[in-house]
Amino acid sequence: MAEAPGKRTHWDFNWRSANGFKGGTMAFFLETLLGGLMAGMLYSLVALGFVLIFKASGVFNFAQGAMVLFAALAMARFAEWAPAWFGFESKFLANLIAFALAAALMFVLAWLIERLVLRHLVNQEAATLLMATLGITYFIDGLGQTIFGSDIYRIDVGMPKDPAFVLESVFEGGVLVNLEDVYAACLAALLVALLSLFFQKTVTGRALRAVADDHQAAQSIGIPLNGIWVVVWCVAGIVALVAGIIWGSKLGVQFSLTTVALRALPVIILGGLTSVPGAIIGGLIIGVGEKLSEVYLGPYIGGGIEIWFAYALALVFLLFRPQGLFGEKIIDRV
Amino acid sequence: MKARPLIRSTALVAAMCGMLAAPSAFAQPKEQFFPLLTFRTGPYAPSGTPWANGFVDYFKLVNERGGINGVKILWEECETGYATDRGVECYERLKGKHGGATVFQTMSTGITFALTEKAPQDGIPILTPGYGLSESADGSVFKWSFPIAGTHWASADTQLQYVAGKVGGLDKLKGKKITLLYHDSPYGKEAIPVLTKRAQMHGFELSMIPVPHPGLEQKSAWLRIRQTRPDFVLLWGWGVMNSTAIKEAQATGYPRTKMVGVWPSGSESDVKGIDGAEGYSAVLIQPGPGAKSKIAQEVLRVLHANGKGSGPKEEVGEALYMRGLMNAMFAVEGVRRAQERFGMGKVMTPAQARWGYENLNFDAKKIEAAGLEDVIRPFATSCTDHMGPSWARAYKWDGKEWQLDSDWLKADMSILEPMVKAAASRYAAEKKITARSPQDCES
Amino acid sequence: MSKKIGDVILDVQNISLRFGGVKALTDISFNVREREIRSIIGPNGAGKSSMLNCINGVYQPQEGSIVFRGQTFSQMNSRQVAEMGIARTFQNLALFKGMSVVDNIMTGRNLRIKSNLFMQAIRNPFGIGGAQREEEQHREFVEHIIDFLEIQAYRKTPVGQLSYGLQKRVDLGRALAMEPKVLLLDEPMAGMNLEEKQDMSRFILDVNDEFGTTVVLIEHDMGVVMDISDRVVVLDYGRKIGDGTPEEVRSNDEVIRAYLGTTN
Amino acid sequence: MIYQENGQLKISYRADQQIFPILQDRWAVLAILALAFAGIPMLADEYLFRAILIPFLILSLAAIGVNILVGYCGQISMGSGAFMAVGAYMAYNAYVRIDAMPLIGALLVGGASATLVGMFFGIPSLRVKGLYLAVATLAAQFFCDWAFLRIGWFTNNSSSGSVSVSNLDVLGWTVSSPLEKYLFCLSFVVVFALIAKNLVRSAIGREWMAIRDMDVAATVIGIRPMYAKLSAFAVSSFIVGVAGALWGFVHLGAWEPSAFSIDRSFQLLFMVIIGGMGSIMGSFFGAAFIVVLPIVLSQLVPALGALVGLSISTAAVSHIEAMVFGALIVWFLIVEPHGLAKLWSTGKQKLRVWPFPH
Repeated sequence: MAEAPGKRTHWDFNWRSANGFKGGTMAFFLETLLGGLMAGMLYSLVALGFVLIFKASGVFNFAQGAMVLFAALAMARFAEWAPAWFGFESKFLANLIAFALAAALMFVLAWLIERLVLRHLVNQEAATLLMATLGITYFIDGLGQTIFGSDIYRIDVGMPKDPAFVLESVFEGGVLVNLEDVYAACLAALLVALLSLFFQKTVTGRALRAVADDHQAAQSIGIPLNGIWVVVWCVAGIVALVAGIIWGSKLGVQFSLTTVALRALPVIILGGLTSVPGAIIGGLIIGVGEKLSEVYLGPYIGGGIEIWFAYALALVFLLFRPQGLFGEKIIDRV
Repeated sequence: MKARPLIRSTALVAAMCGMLAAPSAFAQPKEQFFPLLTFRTGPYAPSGTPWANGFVDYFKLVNERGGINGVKILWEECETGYATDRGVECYERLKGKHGGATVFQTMSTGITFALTEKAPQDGIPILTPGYGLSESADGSVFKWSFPIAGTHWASADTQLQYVAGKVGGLDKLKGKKITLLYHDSPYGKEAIPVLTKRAQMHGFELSMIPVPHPGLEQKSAWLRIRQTRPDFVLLWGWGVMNSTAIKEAQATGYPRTKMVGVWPSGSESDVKGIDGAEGYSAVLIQPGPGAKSKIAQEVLRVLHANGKGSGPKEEVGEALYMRGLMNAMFAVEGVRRAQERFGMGKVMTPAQARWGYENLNFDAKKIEAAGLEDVIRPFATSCTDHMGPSWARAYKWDGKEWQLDSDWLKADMSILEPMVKAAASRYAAEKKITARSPQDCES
Repeated sequence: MSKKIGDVILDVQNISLRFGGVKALTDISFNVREREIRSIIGPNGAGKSSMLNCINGVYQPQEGSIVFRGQTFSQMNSRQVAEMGIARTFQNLALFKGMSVVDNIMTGRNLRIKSNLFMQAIRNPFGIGGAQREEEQHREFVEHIIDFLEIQAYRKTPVGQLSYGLQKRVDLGRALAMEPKVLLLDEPMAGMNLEEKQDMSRFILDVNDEFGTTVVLIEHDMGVVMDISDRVVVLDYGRKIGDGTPEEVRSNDEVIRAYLGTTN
Repeated sequence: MIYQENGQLKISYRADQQIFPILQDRWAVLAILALAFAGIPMLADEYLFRAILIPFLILSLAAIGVNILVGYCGQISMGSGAFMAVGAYMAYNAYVRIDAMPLIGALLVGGASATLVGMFFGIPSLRVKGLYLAVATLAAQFFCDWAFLRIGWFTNNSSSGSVSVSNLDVLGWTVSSPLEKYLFCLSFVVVFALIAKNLVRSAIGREWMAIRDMDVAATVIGIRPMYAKLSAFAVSSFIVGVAGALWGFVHLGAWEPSAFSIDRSFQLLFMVIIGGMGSIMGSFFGAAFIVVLPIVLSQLVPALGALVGLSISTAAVSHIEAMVFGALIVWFLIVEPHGLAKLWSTGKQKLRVWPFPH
């Protein structure tokens, strides 16, 4: 059977005591909150991809979602093919090789995008750049599915699928924790931490920050802009790969994965296009906000509200702080 | 100037367009043309691909068997990506090709809606076996629409009968909590009227949770399910929404044995490779999966063994593959029936084929002749009833394949019929259509 | 000088402006009389443009008030300012670069256009609705400005393609199209060669002379300032350090110190 | 020497302020109109009408609307699909619920409703700019998607949430054949294109462009950003709303919210940028490009495959189509970021000075 007998007891117990066990609402609130935080962490990760590229090259990269799909497809399919190619059985090894290959592929993609697209669009208007990345989206979508197929593929990196129950001493039946989400959130947090280190401590990272602050000044002290762009797109590619693995493992890898990018957009208007902490905090706020709204508000107005609610939340926020959570205040100079 | 290369390539594109104008394939006499609106790409590709392959394989098989009384089948695919406007374009593109389309199968609820009115103007029947507009079962209003063998309403009804069977009868449903988790689209919403009516009749508590397209985001939905703790979850998903639902159910600890799907949420691609899918069941309008069926074996023997199969071998016999096969079969059998009246071995016009679809009488003998006796039950359509009896069976996923889990279930027409009549007459009033006269039935 | 300088038309009283912790202007007061040419000078970053921005309503000062023709405002609203007849040119070019010269100057007439959106929508050569007629009348006025500024040859050219000096003229033209009572000019001669400067000075003097327009001028070229100004205000680090006729200012110790950076 | 304005002396401002000041342009436009109203009806077949010309016309109209907002007023909107949806659904409600509501009346009600919704979602533009605004307009998209799915009133409580319209009737003229539908759409497009052109060359158009090019300077000369931006949202949404109503009523006949999904919004934005921001003419170019290109590609790729003896599966065709489409867009943005309209005017300019290159 799929669910272990012990787990089922939890469910049955919870179910039996559904009407009026003490602390039930509180426990459920905690579950919702946790769920929101976990989802939010993943939004942060995708938003981070947006912010990195925007900071370094002023490009609002709509292709981020397509990159997530492409990376996840590569990961899933290489893990499937690798054992046959190299003649081994180990799943771990297969995943490792797949990760390396997918990462390499993302590097190549980043390099090609810089070479073939960005380089030729320097100093264009924001809208033009945005459209270019939409063009890239179409291209990557088509390319990914041509190479890797358009079925649903699985990524199995050994994340636990069954839930756990905590705080059973406090609440009857405990609080359900989605272990896969916890792993995913930890992974995301780890990547975010690594990236912060990279930006703070390495030479490349410092160069990146210099470029983000002022393109011309950075160029004038000898930082090669084109090289930096490649690096940033590579980093965004890795972020996409990790996001793709997490999502792919949770939901399966399929064309629809491109839509995750849309889920991360409210995060960046909330957090500010240029702020890394903004992306992280914004992600958590949006994650929690949309889950709470859907669960507690949704049933009264028909449900399915979380997508626009996230945008509405970000919008209301924006009306009070047009520059986002951590964005810098803009003063018009004339 | 920068403009120059652009102008040059514009000229190139124009030249290529000119090339297109020449017919890309040429029609031969004595060929019955069946256009195919497929979706092998986009968010629903995992469902669309086996469906389309089954479809094409059946046509190939009929041609291998010598055609429809000697008339060979010609088909052409047009990719819609499950998008309505592309579907409309495909329809326009294909309807006049190769001497005219015999019948269209939309393969999408949205495209069905768009074509339900267009097709009659063009005099082309629309075949939607198992899906389509539920009210189009009323042939007296929908002259050109044929939801043969079942609609989503019939699906919902048989699904609920199966659930009732699990608790020991429809009367035992009283006081139970049932949650409908549905794809937020016309398809998913089709379940609501029937279930609402059944809920009133049997006194169970029905709650409905929509999942927005494409269906990846279900965390809140499952939190709500955890909150309300229903006895059963009816899954009306499509494409990637199904596997996501099953995964979320596992992550929430909801027993999969209490989740029941319908045919769009009961294919191999929804459950294969998911550890937690074991125990999930789905009520499938006939046919169900049938890897061991005679017809599947024939496909493997006649087509795949000779390298003529459309998809991978493993796909033959999967639920959606069989559905494609069967949909193609309906298309073919209508023409065969029409030939009985309008001339054996002749190419049927769409209007003649329409008569065929309206007067299908697929009895045990014919089923056996088609080699389908282990897959479907006899059925017949009529002037007023374009659906015929809707038979379904439940299948349970055992981790490797679908296992039969119920007897034949038949949609209860005493419940559906008044609903169909009411909806159809509302449609007729809106569109100012007068119901067909008995004479019209003879045409 | 033969022109008649009138009463105070614009009176700036104790204006202070801060951005966060940065003090851009501190307690600035000065007045402008009708028909005079009043210059504001000072080193870079002295707050000259900020001062104009306060008058224009682009910035909102935290303290102080501005009196225009007897009406007192603690904050200005750009629209209101424009309606009252204060026009403005910009230090860094602020033309509408996607539009032609004519259209740029026509925007200066926008406040006077009476046709509403619907009348403009049905604009037609047959005189129905009146939008076309109105458009022609304003076009005629704009053509006079174009003649005056001697830019006839460029009327249909997108302003982005013009030379810097010509763009400055278009900027002036746009302000003139508003038929202003007070014209605020923010470094109209910056970056120009001698010849262009002479032309621009001539335009400013002509405007002042012929239409009686009051001019408030920010300029770095001391020669020009001393030549054409009636009175001069000197700002330094957001404070006023001098005010008076060119001669008075020229001999003001504090001003000399600010400009030369030494004690004399 | 054919395309020259030599000798065409303008003696009045009226003559100089015509939409097409050059004589040859006026003739060309007349010729195009004649072709569209008389020539094409004789030449085109049903497929051309229904699959290409009608969608092209309706999407051109929508693109004009979007261009007013994005191209002329500089407010990037990714919610145009939503405004189309509002137009379609409200027109439907007006048509179905109000007895004796004339078709054109219903379409205009759709446009008017879209105006209100557009202005509401335009409010953030007063506070935020550029990409932030672009993302904010997505709120309109997702909210409308949701509202039309969830709120039964909009669909006249149709159980499936899909609505359909038939018996299109204008003062006794039944719009049913493809040709009639084409002419009906064409008339709408011509009228609205004229209105749009009038607006953008009048005072309001200058206000929009002023806000787009330099909003601070615009404020200083007395242009109220609120009025300019909201009026752009209003006019734009009205046109987009009418286009949406036409898309539902005339092109699809029956539709569901997914007909106006975010993909539609992106498509419209593509049309505007490929066609040329701030150009009414460009909207037509863009719409033609975006409507025709995928169809051509989907037929061209198999044909090319057949040439070299390959049979390409429909899935592969579709993927290749997406790739070529994406690549073409990127390539196009690189070669001519100002769009087809710019290319057009460059060509005209060359023709004007021909045979002397400078």
